[in-house]
This record gives sequence, structure tokens and C-alpha cells, in this order.
Amino acid sequence: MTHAPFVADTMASATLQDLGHLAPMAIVGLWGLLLMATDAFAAVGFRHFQRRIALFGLALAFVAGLTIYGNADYDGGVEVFRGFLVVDPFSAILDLVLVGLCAGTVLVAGDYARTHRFEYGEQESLLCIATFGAMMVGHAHDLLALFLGIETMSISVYVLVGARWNAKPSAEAALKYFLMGAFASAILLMGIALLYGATGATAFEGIRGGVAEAFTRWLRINDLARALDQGHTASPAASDLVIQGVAKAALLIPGVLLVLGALLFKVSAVPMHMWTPDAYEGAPTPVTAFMASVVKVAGVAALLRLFVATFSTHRLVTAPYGWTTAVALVAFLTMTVGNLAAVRQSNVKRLLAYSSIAHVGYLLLGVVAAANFYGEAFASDATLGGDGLSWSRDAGDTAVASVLLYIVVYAVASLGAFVTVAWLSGNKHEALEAYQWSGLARRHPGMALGMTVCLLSLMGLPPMAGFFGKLFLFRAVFENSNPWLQFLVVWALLNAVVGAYYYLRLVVAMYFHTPPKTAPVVLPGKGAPAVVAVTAGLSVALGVLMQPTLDRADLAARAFNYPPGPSKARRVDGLRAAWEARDPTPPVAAEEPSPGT
Amino acid sequence: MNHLLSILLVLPVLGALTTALLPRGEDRLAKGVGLFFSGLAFLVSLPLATAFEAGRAGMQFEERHAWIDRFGIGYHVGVDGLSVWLVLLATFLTPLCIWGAWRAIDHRSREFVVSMLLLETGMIGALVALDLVLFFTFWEVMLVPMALIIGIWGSEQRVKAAIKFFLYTMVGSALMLAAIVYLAVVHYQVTKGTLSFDLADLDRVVLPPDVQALCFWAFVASFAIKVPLFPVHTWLPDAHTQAPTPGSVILAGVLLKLGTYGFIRFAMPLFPGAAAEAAQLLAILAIVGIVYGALVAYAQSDVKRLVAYSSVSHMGFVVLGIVGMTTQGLTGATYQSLAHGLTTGALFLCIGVLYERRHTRALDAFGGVAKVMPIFTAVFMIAMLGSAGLPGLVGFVGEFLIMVGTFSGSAHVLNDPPLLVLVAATGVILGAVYLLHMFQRVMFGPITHPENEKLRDLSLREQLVFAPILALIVLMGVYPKPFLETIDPSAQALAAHFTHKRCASVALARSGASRAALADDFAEACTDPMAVIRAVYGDERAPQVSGFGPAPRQEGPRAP
Amino acid sequence: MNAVPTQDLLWIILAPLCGAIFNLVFGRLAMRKLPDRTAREVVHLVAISAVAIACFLSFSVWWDVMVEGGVRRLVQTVYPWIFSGETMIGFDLLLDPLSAVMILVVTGVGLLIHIFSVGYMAHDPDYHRYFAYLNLFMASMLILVLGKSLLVTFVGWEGVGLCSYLLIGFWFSDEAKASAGRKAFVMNRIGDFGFILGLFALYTVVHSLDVDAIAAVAARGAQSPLVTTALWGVPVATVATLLLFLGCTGKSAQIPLYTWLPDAMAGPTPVSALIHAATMVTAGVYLIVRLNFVFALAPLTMAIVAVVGGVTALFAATIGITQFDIKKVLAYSTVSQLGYMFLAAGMGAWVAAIFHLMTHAFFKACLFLGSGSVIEACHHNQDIRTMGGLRKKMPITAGTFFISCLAIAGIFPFAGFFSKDEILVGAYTYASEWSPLINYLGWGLGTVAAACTAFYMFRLYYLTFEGSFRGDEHTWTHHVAEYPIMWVPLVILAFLATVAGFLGWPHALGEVTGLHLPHVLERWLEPVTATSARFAGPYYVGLRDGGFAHDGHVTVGAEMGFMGVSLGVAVVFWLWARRLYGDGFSKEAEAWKARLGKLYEASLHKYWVDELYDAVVVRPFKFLAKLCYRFFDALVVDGVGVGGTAGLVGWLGDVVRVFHNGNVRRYLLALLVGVGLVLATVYGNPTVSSLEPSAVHRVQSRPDLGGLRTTLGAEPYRIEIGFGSWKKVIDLGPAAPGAAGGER
Amino acid sequence: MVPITHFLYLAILLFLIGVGGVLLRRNALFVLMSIELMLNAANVALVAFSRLHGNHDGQVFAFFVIAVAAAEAAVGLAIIVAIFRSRDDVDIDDLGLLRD
Repeated sequence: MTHAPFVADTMASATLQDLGHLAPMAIVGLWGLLLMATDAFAAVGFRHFQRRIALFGLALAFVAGLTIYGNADYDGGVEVFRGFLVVDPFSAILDLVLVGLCAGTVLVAGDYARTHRFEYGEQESLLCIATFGAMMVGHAHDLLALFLGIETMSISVYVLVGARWNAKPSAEAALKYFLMGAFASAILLMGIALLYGATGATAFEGIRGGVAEAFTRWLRINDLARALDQGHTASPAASDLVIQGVAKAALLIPGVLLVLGALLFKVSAVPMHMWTPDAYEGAPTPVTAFMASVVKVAGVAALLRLFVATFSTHRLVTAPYGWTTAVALVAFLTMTVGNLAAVRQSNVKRLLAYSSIAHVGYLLLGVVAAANFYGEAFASDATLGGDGLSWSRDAGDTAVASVLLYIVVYAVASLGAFVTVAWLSGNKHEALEAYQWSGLARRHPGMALGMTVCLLSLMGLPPMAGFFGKLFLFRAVFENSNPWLQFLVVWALLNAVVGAYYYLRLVVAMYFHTPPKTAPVVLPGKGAPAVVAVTAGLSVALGVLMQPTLDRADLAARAFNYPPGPSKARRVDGLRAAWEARDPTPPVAAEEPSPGT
Repeated sequence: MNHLLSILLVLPVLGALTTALLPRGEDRLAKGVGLFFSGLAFLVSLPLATAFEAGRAGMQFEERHAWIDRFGIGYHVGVDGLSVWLVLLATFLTPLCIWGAWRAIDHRSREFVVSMLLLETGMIGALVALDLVLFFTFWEVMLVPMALIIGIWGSEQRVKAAIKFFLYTMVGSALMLAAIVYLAVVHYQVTKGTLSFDLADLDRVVLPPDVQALCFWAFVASFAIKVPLFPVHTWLPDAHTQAPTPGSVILAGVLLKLGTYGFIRFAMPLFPGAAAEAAQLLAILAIVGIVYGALVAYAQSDVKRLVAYSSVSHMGFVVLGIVGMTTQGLTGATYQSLAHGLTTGALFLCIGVLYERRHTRALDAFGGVAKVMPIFTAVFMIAMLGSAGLPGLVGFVGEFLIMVGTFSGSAHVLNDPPLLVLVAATGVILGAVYLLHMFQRVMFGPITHPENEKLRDLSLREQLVFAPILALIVLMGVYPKPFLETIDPSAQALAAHFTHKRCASVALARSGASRAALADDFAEACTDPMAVIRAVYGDERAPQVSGFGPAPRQEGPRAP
Repeated sequence: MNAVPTQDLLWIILAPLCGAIFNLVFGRLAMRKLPDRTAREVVHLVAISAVAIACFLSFSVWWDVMVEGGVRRLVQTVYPWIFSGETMIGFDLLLDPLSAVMILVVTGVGLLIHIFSVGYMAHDPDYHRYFAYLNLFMASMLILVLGKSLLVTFVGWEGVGLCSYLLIGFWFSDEAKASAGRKAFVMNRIGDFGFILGLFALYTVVHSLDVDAIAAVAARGAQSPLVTTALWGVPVATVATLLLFLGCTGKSAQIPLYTWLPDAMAGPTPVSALIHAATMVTAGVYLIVRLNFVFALAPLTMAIVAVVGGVTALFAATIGITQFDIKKVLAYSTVSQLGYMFLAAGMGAWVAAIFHLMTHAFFKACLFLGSGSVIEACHHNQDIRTMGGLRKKMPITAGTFFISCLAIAGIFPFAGFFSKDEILVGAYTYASEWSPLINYLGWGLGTVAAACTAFYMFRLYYLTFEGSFRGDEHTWTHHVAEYPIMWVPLVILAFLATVAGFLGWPHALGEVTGLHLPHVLERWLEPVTATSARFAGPYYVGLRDGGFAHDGHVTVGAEMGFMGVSLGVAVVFWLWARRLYGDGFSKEAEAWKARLGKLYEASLHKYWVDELYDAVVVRPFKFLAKLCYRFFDALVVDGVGVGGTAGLVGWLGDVVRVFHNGNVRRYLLALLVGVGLVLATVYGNPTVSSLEPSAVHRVQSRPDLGGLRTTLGAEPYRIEIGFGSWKKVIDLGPAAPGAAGGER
Repeated sequence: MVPITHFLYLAILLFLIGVGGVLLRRNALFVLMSIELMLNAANVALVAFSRLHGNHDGQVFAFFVIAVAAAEAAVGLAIIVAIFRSRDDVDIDDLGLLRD
């Protein structure tokens, strides 16, 4: 497969130019290495400089991200390194979010490590590298990029989880996480191999083409069989044909499903979620926060990039060959099991871990909806001669935007929550049992308030951002007029009530109960409070002032999925124009019955 | 003055922020600030009463801004006759509660005031919101402060009660949220791509019968729990009993009303077809609630619990008035809401007075109090009689309108309304039974407990807190004119709108279409809505006495 | 109507109301701040002058406007009270002959009783409260009477109920008294329940509760929608009147709701006189006469009213015979007399009912006040067994009491004679759906009751005033006495009880004596009863043709016959009572007691009705309440329903947690299972792996979670076979346009 | 020449052996090795497909995979060592500290 046309001629200039496009990611990666070096040369006493350096770099990356974020040139998406990565509003948003989340973690990690006596200089660098990997996933435009991003991230996180050498659970959690992660990535890799086998490409665009072809062939085989029944003389090469045709789809589908399984593991969906509570509990709490935010975002980004954007041809999202059935099923299991398991949890970290699982369940519904819409759009393109602005595509974009929004809002809130947990672990024994939180509101009203806001956002209570995230997500799913999905939405909302119960238990502990004799000691330093303040603030602000965020997410989504071929650029321009004109009514091409139904 | 409502929404929040910034432990100061801001809010809200154009059905003080117009969510507020008085009730009761709690709330006053003020914003917002997402937002905003008030300053079982209250309500609102989103999506599809959550827009949508029923019940789930309608009432006694006095007052005074208000504003007009079908069942539930609540109230040995169950009974009347969908019924329901807010609020304040002095709510702990607290006796008695619906006091007007409307006008949705009213009216007897029972146990008879010998009578502060409420209880019973003439037009308009839209929904159902449609499409089909409905239901279900439209006045012209 | 500023009507009500408010607000202040004597002065001066004003206004309006001015109807529109949609309830007042009679009686008697109270309550600490309530009652009663809309009447109706509650339980520290008040209120509420429903029933037809509007509708007689419209298969008129009558039984203490009235004697005696004898309890009669045109349209109700009235009259009278509490006797006699009024009303003898209402107001008030002063004199002792011979020390009281006894017993020429006689005659001669049966019944009951009345009244009189004092010496010497403030009203009332009868001079007596006095009351009330008088057929009200009618009057012979009978009966039983109790309890009395045995017991224990109600109504109610709360609410709804759900969720939570047992290999397995699940969603689908022909079409028909239409139909059927450079293309099936398209 | 299917069979065989090892072995080291086996199975498939499609993406991919596998192994061994330090075996069934 040849790569997309718009790359410069000479390698070198291309590289520099591309690095420019990738500035945020590049900076973060670079800083990862830099920190490694500084740590090697810095004396032990100067460890705390590591954090400042890291924060400086992240700030730099953030600014760079902002320039790209605001830059309209990227609205159509710019492919860099010969289509290996892409820079578009979607990745721009993710860059900012990931850098922000990473910074949030960095602010706390140092204090935590110092308090618990396992301070080590590589921490910041590892965090940066993991974030770099996550960002790469966000930019991924090629299976290889995706794989490398995921692995870079995962491997660094394995280390981070196990870094607390003076505590047994840490190592255990690391091993569990590592074994399962490695197992999953092996499965992922096998899936990738099959995909490559089916489509002969690793670049998404190429895969997409191959997918379509594979399916046309698949169908033709069935037709051939029918033809044979109808008494046509079978051609001598029929058997080869069978091999060739079947093989393509027969490789493609298991490939898709294996990759799906692996990614579902990464976002810790039931039943691949088992590692989550253990890893979250055993890991140093800031790392838990990192996992619950950055890693989750990366996983969802991968799902969106690969599945919603690429594997969303009509046949791949509809039964019997579609993967959406699986995701919907898993979503159901995930939200249910996640919530139920959290109900009886007294350990705050485990509780939040299960709650994070539950949230993934809601989120997967959005993924299904988006994919369905894109599949429909794809079909209407194919049948009605591809109008990029079809109703379904617009709906799909909205769905993607909603998913994006939801994961961001969730990541912010859960970062705040976990950081609060970390902050409460000022001495040997972390305050991980709910009862230890009793009367927090009296001792530290500010933090209690912040935590409460984050919890309410997770609970999905207006006017917190979490509510609007749910609202838009479920709106998108409802729009996808499918009774099963609509039932799942109602189910999800009822689940949210169960969720409310266990979040409420923390609020109750903080506000209703009187403080115990031995109050939890809190971390020194202003890092954690700052993070909680910011996350809480965002959890409110993102909700009440949703519109601008939404515009960006929308734009991201609109540049996100594309019909193959040159129509893309035209479409994006058209979309931008339409969006500037704020015309909410898309044409209703999808309303017309298509031939064949 | 068209920003009035917004100001009204912002003021308490400002107050909350100010209070939150106060230094810790400044109890009196915090309450003072809270009292100041809530009182200010009340003053600001007064123009609602004075500048409100009586005799106009539409929304007034309307205000509309884009908020999240990517999804057609707007900031759209306004009041009409059905909501304006409830808003005033909220702004009226809040300062009284804060003032009344001057001694009752002795710790963490700062948090208390913040909660109260946020709660006030939530209540007002839910009453004035005309955009469903906005409404839902405020609806949920009320939840947390109320739960805090119950859970922090309540009595023994407070935590359980708070959680119960919270979750109970959330279950309902979860379903309602689903219905709201669904409705918006359908609107989006029916209008070929107009995104909107605005009530006026969504109101144009007519859903096919089955879906309509689902959505209606989803809304009902939320509102019925809030009302509370039998059999989802069990959170109320706990919440009421455990909450501190101001909490109970606000809960009974305003929060419950939001349930019935939701019925009036959203559930009934949005899904008239389903509402008409469900009316019978709802009416029966309401009546069961009336009788059952009264019976259970009589069985209580805890004064507060008793009054709590009396709320179940009273709110049953309100629901009965609503589901009958007659002008009188709606007017009466709204009025009865106000009445219940005042009388039950007053009763809870009275119980608070006793609780402050004796720290018990057990009926047996009292007796003969009237001897030592004459002023209090008078206050308590007026509140009690108002609650019992004595003519000439506020409680009677609403009950009468509800029952007369249902009895004579609601045949178009109910079977044999007279029988329903007959059963409901037994509530009038039972009300007297349990209220007098309570009153006698507490007030009359010899003083059996020596502690009661020394009870202080109402202090000046308490008298000043009670005075306005009692004044209203009497005034609104004797001279309801100013209230009725603002409520009535809106009620009439709503009833008429209900019939028209119900006709549209009937027409849609008859056309056999499985997709939703716009009400406007049936405009010509529904020139005579009642005829269409009759054609479907047959004459015996059709109204013998239409509660709609301009009706002849038998007793001369109404005074201007 | 313009002859007088119509505010007067309103002021008739407002005056006592203001008095009440004054005493409620400032009375307590006065009692605390001022010296006791002055305080009481202030209080009762305000109260009495308030009533006096009302009384004066009533008389002036009545005289100037109605008698002099010849205006028969006065309407005052005060303000629209309750309105919504088509409903419009104006707070309007109506003064017509009927209400005129009522307000005169009410304010007149009320004034006297106020004055009496000054003496009776002289030493009560809650003086101000007492007078406040009394004024409040006057106001309510006047609202009841003057209300033009029935709903306004209802306001008064409940208002008087409230005041009665407050005054019965006036000495609330005594549990029993408080309970008596509660009982009265609740029983009245049961009645009011009927009342309000009756109003609704009327409303459905009339769309208004205004008396005139109802009259206008009813005037159409047999064609009136009141009759033609059915509610629950019965004409609305019947339903409505039955329900209203339920209200009347509550307010006017008729069977089955009469038991509260005897208990109501717990209140101060003047209250009993005013509320439970003269005014409030007669409201039921007033209501029926007020709505006579509706009742006339419901023959069934009429019959029921008559029978209930008659039965009550006798029933209560028989109880009265054996009571020893002076007030209880009077209470039962009140119930019995009210029974008479209902008997009359039920027979359609409206005038007779009102006539007896009026006369009864006089003599019964007199009796009660008399008993009041006796009780006061006897140191708040009410048991006639410990009285006797009081006449020597309280002659005026005794005299007035005696006169009233004559009146109530129906001895010529005292007021009671005329009114009661008119009732009995009416009972016999007036038409009814079930004539003559019902006439015999009514007349019989009435006559027997008259006998009993004479007996127990004189028994009471003789046991109290004649013979020798049976109480302790100390009381006799120090307490027994009478004071002007108390006997002045007695005298006035006694006088009225003597002469009031001449307002209803029967036609026949005119024939006999040649003294042709007009039947004033009948003429006066003519406009009120005119409507129903015009009804015919089954709704006809008036003399039936039993051969005793002669140009609209009962023939002299018949009339005289009835008079003779009733008078004779009365006199006989008077004398018998005198013989039995003329000087304390005689041997013969004891003998009779023994002879009657069980019957006596029954009467003494009021036929155990209270116990019956307690067993049949009260206990079951309490049990039901407990059941609802303890079992249904706490256990079923909250326990199973709510708690069950929560428990289920928790249990499922535990179940789920079982899987997270920390074993990595299990986790790995789970991961693999997950992947397997994902694969299964596709490969579990039978259509997938198989290549058999119609697979594609199954695919289409299968419900898919994607929920999107499939585009199979648009696919071209083309097979490409190619190895290296060699390529062969086979086209199968219809080549769709743009065959290159498909899913590209 | 060898048809593609043969390579596929081999890859799948290796993969399944790896899966079996992961599920059945209790020694962390063996589990790690099994995972490596699975990765290499994928590599085989990648390279084979690369040859089938006649482009080099697959082979490039394979190189990266080898590198990643190495990194993974390094980290994995480190973690296992850490475990070994805390308790003197690396039997993954003994990891019972973290559980519900």
C-alpha cells in the first residue's frame, strides 16, 4: 500500500517538519530520556529537582500542544512519518489531556514516594515515557505505532507499579499486571499479524481498504457456492479461489476480534478486568491515579482510532461478522459487574478501581453507537455514492465526540479522586478504609469538598461534568435507534444509581461521621491539594461551560472518521464550513431507504 | 426586570459562597449572612407577585440564552400561574427556616447555611426551568444539600435516612433522564435534525402509544417518588423524622411540591395519551395514599412521623386533582400544594419548638402542654386546623377545588369520578381523626410529665417566625382571590392544551403509525378534540361536564 | 334593598367576629395585666356588646327593611371567594324570611346567653378564651345562616363545629372533656363528609352552589335535571339530599350520629344552652328547609328523614326518662325535640319544623340556663338525686323552669303546644310517597314521644325543685341562691316560651274560638316554601286527601282531635310524673323500675350504643391503622420492597466478588475466556462459518445488534480468479450499476 | 514453494502452546517464556504474511516485536526477581496478598 500523498520529498526535511507537527509528543519523550540522564548524574539530595524539570518539560509540551490545538491547519489531519502517525484535532486534544494528567501525577508522585521511603529518580522519567507511549497511541495511524505506543506505555507502567520495593503488594501487583499485560499484548500481536495477513497493510488506511476488499471477496464465495448449486459449471480454479477468498476474511475476522480482546483488556473491561482491582490496590497510589487516567485514556483512544475509525465498515459492525455485538455484550457485563463488585468494597482504592471498570462499561456503549453510525454511513456512501455529510456520519461524529468528552471528564475526576487517596496516606498506613475517612470534612473541608466534587462528577450528578458526559453519551446511543442499545442505556442509568450508592458512602464518611481518634496523616507539600483543586474545578467548569470543549471534541470527531480516498479533504473543509455556519441540520440521506432493504 | 429570575437564582449561590468564605466557628455570623441573603432573595422575589400579570396564561419573566447549543440545551426560565406561587413559597420559607433554626442548628452552621442556600437555588431553578436538561440539573442539585441537611444535623437514624432519600430519588431521576434524552432524540429525528431540549419544542412531539407510555411512566417514577405517591412513599417518613426542623419544613414545604409540579408541567402535557390511560391507576394510587396515609398516621407514636404520613395523605389529594385534568383540579392542586407547604411547614416548626424544649418527639412524652404554652397552643391549633382543611383556612380551598373538579369534570379520563371522590373525601374525616388525636395527646389532658410543667412559651423570635405563616394560612383561606386569579388562567390553558394534544396522540394512534409525529400535523384533525376522543372511547368515557374552555358563570361576573 | 346599606348584613357577622378576635388577641393580655375584675369587665363588655350590635343590626334590618320596607330578599355580594374554570363561589350573603327568623333567634337567644354567662363563668381563669369562642361561634352561626352559596353555609357549618369542639373541651385539662370535644368534632366531620359530597352531587347538575341557582334548576319540578340526571343509577336529587341529610344527622344529633350530643354536656352549661340546644344543633333543620325544593324532589329521602326524625324523637325520649344527670336529661330531650323537627321536615311541613325550631330555642335555652343556675347553686353538682326542693331558695328559676316544662310538654297555651301540635298534625295529614303508612308511623312515634317528653320533663322538674333537698346541708345553706344576672335572661326566655306559640295560631282554633289570628310564620315563610309548594305528582308536598282536608286546611274536627290527643297525653303523663316524683323518688317509682327491669336497664345505659360503636367502629379502625403501619408499611413496602432490592444488590455484589480471589492463573483464564467470548459472538453465529448457499439471506433476516440495514442487495456478483498475470473474471447474478462500487 | 497455510499452522501451533503454558505453568518464569513463545508465533505469522503480500511492513514489524519482547522480558525478570526476594519462590499461585 502506498502512503497518503501529502509528505515532503526528502527524508530529512520531512523528519524535521514531522517532528514539528509532533512537538508535544516529541518533547515528552525527549524529557523522559533527559530525566533519565539527569537522574543518573544528579546527587541524591537533588532528587526533588527531577520533579521541577519534569513539570517544566510537561509545561513546554502543553504549550506546544496548545499551538497545535488552536491551529486550523490540522483540522483535516496531517499524516507524519509517511502515515505512521497522524496529527489531527483528536490527537491534539488527547495530547493536552494526557500531558495534563501526567503533570497531575508528577505533582504527587514525588511526595508520595518520599513519604513512603521508596524515592527513586527514574519515576518522573518513567511517567513521561509512559505518557509518551499513550500520546503515540493517540497519534497512531498505523498498527505498528499503536503497538509500540501501547507497549511503551505498558512496560513503563509495569515498572512504576512495582517500584515500591519496600512493600510486598507492590511487587505482587506488578507481577500480576505484567503477566496479564504481556499475555494480552501477545494476543494483540497475534491479532495484528492476522490483520496484516488479511489486508497486507499495517497502516490504518491500507487496512481499511483491505477490509472492504476482503469482505467483497467473502461474499463472492458464498455467491459462487450458490452459483454451483444453480448448476453453473464450476471453474477449475474454484478451490484456489476458496482458499484465497476465505483466507482473507477468515484471517481478518479473528484478527479484528483478537485485537479487540486485547484492547478491551487494556481498558479493563469485564471479563478481562480481573487485574484492575489488584494492580490498582498494590501500585503506589499516584501510579494508580496514572493508570486510572492516562492508561485508560490511551486504551479508549486506541479503541476509537482502530475500531471506530477503521474497522467501521458496514459489514464489520453488523452481525454476523461485526465486532459491535461483542462490545455491547462486554459493555453490559462491565457496567454490571463493575458496579456490583464495588458495592461491598470497603477499600477505597479497590472501590474506585471497580468504579473505573463500571465507567468503561458506559463508555463502550458510546463506542458501539459510533461504530454503528459509521458503518451505516459507510453503507450509504457505498450505495448512494458516498456523500461524506450523511446523517449517519454526523451522528457518528457526535457519538465519537461524546465518547471523547466522557473519557476526558472521567479521567480528570478519577485523577482527582485517586490523588486525594494518595494525599491521605501521610504515614505508613494509608487511609484506605472508608471509615478512616470519617469526619474528613471537619479536618480538611477544602479537600473534602474537592473529593466530593470529583465523586459527584463520577456519580454523574449535575451540574458536574460527569453528568453532561453521560448525557451526551447516552444521547448518542439513543439516537442509534436500536432497542437493545436503548435498553442498555436504561440499564446503565440504573447502574449509575448503584454507583451513586458507593460513591455516596465516601461522602457520608467524610461529612456525616465524626472524626476518629487516629486521623489519617496527609502528604506534605502543596502538590496534591493543587491537583485536587484543579481537577475539581475542571469537573465543575467542564460541565457548566461545556460548549467550547464540545466544539473542539466535535471538530476532532469530524476529522476523525473518513471515507477512503480523496473525498476526505473535501469533506473536512465542507464540515468546517458547515460548523462555522453553525448549521445543526445535516441532510437526511440516510433516511431514504437504500436498495436491498 | 426580565432578569429577575436569574437574579433570584444567583443570589443564594452568592450567599453560599460568602458564607463558605467565613471563618470557621462563626455560627451566628454564618446564620446571619444566610438569613440576610435568603431574606434578600425573598424581597427580590416579591415583584413576581406584584408585577405578575393576572389573567394571562403564558410564561412571564421569561428569559432565554444559549447554553450548550451544540445539543440545543438552553438556559430558558420563566414562570406562569402554576409555578409563580411555588417560587414565592420557596423564597418565603427558606429565610423562615434559617431563622427558625437559630437555636436548633448549633454546630457547623456554616455548612448548614451553605446547604440551605444551595437548596434554595435548586428549588427555584427546578420551578422556573423550561429546558428539560436545565430542569433536571436543578432537580438533582437539590439532592445533595438536602441529603447533607438530613445526614449532618438529623437525629439518630440520620445517615440511613439521608442515603435512603438520596437513592430513592436517584432511581426515579435515572429513569426520567432516560426518557428526557429519548424524547429529545425523537424530536431531533421528527424535526429532521433540530436539536433541542426546550420544553416548548419537545412539547410539540407526539409519541406513539407504547413508547409514550414508557416515557410517561419514566417521568412518573421520578415525580411519584418525590410527591410521594403510594407505594413509593417510604423514604418520606424516615427523611422527615430524621431531618432537623428546617430540613423537614423545606422538605414538606417545597420539595414534595416539586413532584406534583413535575406532573403538571412535564409528565401530563408531554405524554397526554399515556397520561389519560394511566389516570385511573394514578387516581386510585392517590386515593389509596389519602386513606392509607391517614390510617398509618393515626397509628404513629412519633409526632413527626405522624405529620410525615399526613403529607402522604395530603399530597394524594394534589395528585388526584392533577390526574383528573380539569381546570378546577389543576388550580386546586396548585393551591393545595401551597396550602400543604404552609400548614405542614408550620406543623413541623411547631414540633421543632417542642423538640427544642424536650428533645423528644414521642406523643407520650407530652400532654397538657396547652396549660403552660397558651400562645404555642393557638399557633399549633391554627396550623393543625389548616392542615385538617377547615373551611376559612387555606387547606379547604384547594381540597374543595380538587374534589369538585374531579367529581364533576374529569369523566374524560377517569371512570366514575364521583366514587373516587367519595373515597377520597373520607380523608377529610380521617384527617380530623388523626390530627385531633395528635393535638389532644400533646396539648390536652393533665400534665403527666413534670418536665412539661416548666416549658417556655414561644419566644419573640419564634412568634415572629410563625406570624407570617399563620397570617397566610388564614388570609389564603378567607381571601384566595389574588392567588386564584393568577393560577386559574394557566390551569385552564393547560387543561385545554392537554385535551388538544391528547387528541393528537389519539389521532396518531388511530393512524396506526409507529413513528412519532408533530402535534401540529394533527391540527385540522383536532378542531374538536373532545369529539375525537369521544369517538375513540365511546360516550360514557367522554366528559359529561367539560372542564375546559370558557364556561358560563352561574353566579354573576367575577370581580375584576 | 336600597332602603338599607347592605353592609349591615356583613356587619352582623363581623361584629361578633371582631369581638372574638379582640378577646383572642388582647384578652390574655388584659387578664394578665389588668386587675382581675376590670379585666373581666373589659372582656365580657366587648363580647356582649359585639353580640348586642349583631342583634340590634339583625332586628333593625328585619324590621326596617323586611317588615316596614316590605323587601323580602336582601342580597349582599361581598367578594368572589373560590373560583376556577366554570366554578364560581361568591362570598355572598342572603337575607330572606327564613334566614331572618334564624338570625333573630340566634342573635336574640345568643345575647341572653352571653349575659347569663357573665354570671356563670364569673370565676373562670380562661374567661377571655370563653367569650372569644362564644363570639366566634356567633359569627360562624350567622355565616351559616346568611350564606347565599351553600359553600359559605358550609363554612359556618364547620365553624360552629369547631367552636363546639373548642367549647366542649373548654376545660381541656380533664381528659374526658377533651375527648368529648374530639368526639363531637369527628362525628360532625362524618356528617360534613356527607354534606360536602352532597354539594358536589348538586354541583354536577347545577354547576353552582348558589341557593338561587339551585332553586332555579329545581323549579322545573319533574323535568328538573336534578331528577332526570342519574348518579350511581339514582336521581341526583336523591343522592344529594341523602348525603346532605347525613350532614344533618351529624350536626343535629340524629340517629345514627347523635351520641356526641349527650357527651357534649361536658362543656359549660351556657354553651350547652346556646350551641347544643338553641342554635347549632338546629342547623340541620334549617338546611333542609333552606333546600326544601331539592328535598321535595327526593321522596325517598323525605321518607327517610321523617322516619329517622320520628324514631330519634322516641328513642332519645325513652333514654331521657331514666337519666339522673340534669343536663343529660335535657340533652336527650334536645335530641328528641330535634327529631320532631326532622319528622316535620320529612313530611314536608317546613313551617312546622321552623316553628318548633324557634319555640324550642326559647324553652330549651331557658331550661338549660335554668339547669345552669341550679348547677351553679349546687356547687357544680349535676345529679338530680342529690337535689330537690330548690324552689324555696330559687323561685324565679323554678318558675321559669316550670313554664318551660309546660311549653316543651306541649300544654296549652304555651309555645310548645302549638308547634308540636302542628308537627303531629302535619305528620298525619301531609302527603308522602308512602302515605298513609308513613303518616301513621310518624304520628304514632311523635305522640308516644310526646308522652315520654311530658313525663321526663316533669320528672326532672319535680326531682329538682319540689320535695325536699337531698343534698348536703352545707351546700343548701351556703350556696343555693340565684343572681339577677342569671335570672333576668331566664325570665325573658320564659316569657318568649309562653307567647311565641301565637305566631303559629292554627286555623282550626280560630274557627273554634272565633279568634282569627293569622298564622304569622306560615305567611312569613311563604316565599321560601313557594317553590316546593308548586310541585305535583310524586313530588307533591302538602295535605294528602285523607278526607280531612278542606280548602287547604285540615278540617276543624280533625285538628281538634289531634290537639285533644296530644294535650291529653301530655297532661296525663305530667300528672303521672307528679305522682311518681312529686316528692322525691316514690315507692311506686321504684316499683315501676323493678317491673320494667331489663327495659329500664337498657334505657339507663342508653341502649349501650356507645359501647356498640366502640366495638364496631373505633376498635376495628385502630386495629386497621396498626395493621397498615406495622405490617404493610414497615414490613411489606419498606421491608420487602425497598430493603429487598437493596439486599439483592448487596448479595449480587458479594457473589461477584467471589471471583476476584487474587489467583493470577484464574485471571489469565478469565482473560482468555473474555477473548473467547469476543470470538464467540461471531463464531457462535451458525451462519458465519458455514458456506452453504442461502447463508447470505439468513444474514439479512437475522436480527443484528448493529440494527442497521444491510446493503447486500447493492453488491455485484463477480468472481475474480487470478494467479500472477493470468486473470479471469466470472460475472454471476445481476450486475448492479457501478459494479465497481460495493464496499470497495 | 511452501503455501502460506503451513506457516499459519505453525504460528497457530506455537501460539496455542504458549497459551497452554501461560495457563498451566505455575512458575512465573515459565509463564514468561510461554508469553515469549506467543510473541514469536506472531512474528512467524508476520514474516510469512510479509512474504505473501510482497511488502516489508510485516518484517519491520517483526523486528520491533523482537525489541519489545526483549524489553518486556527485562522488566518481567526484574519484577520476578523482586518477588523472589520477598518470598523465596516464584510460584504465581502464591500471590494472595491482593484479593477481595
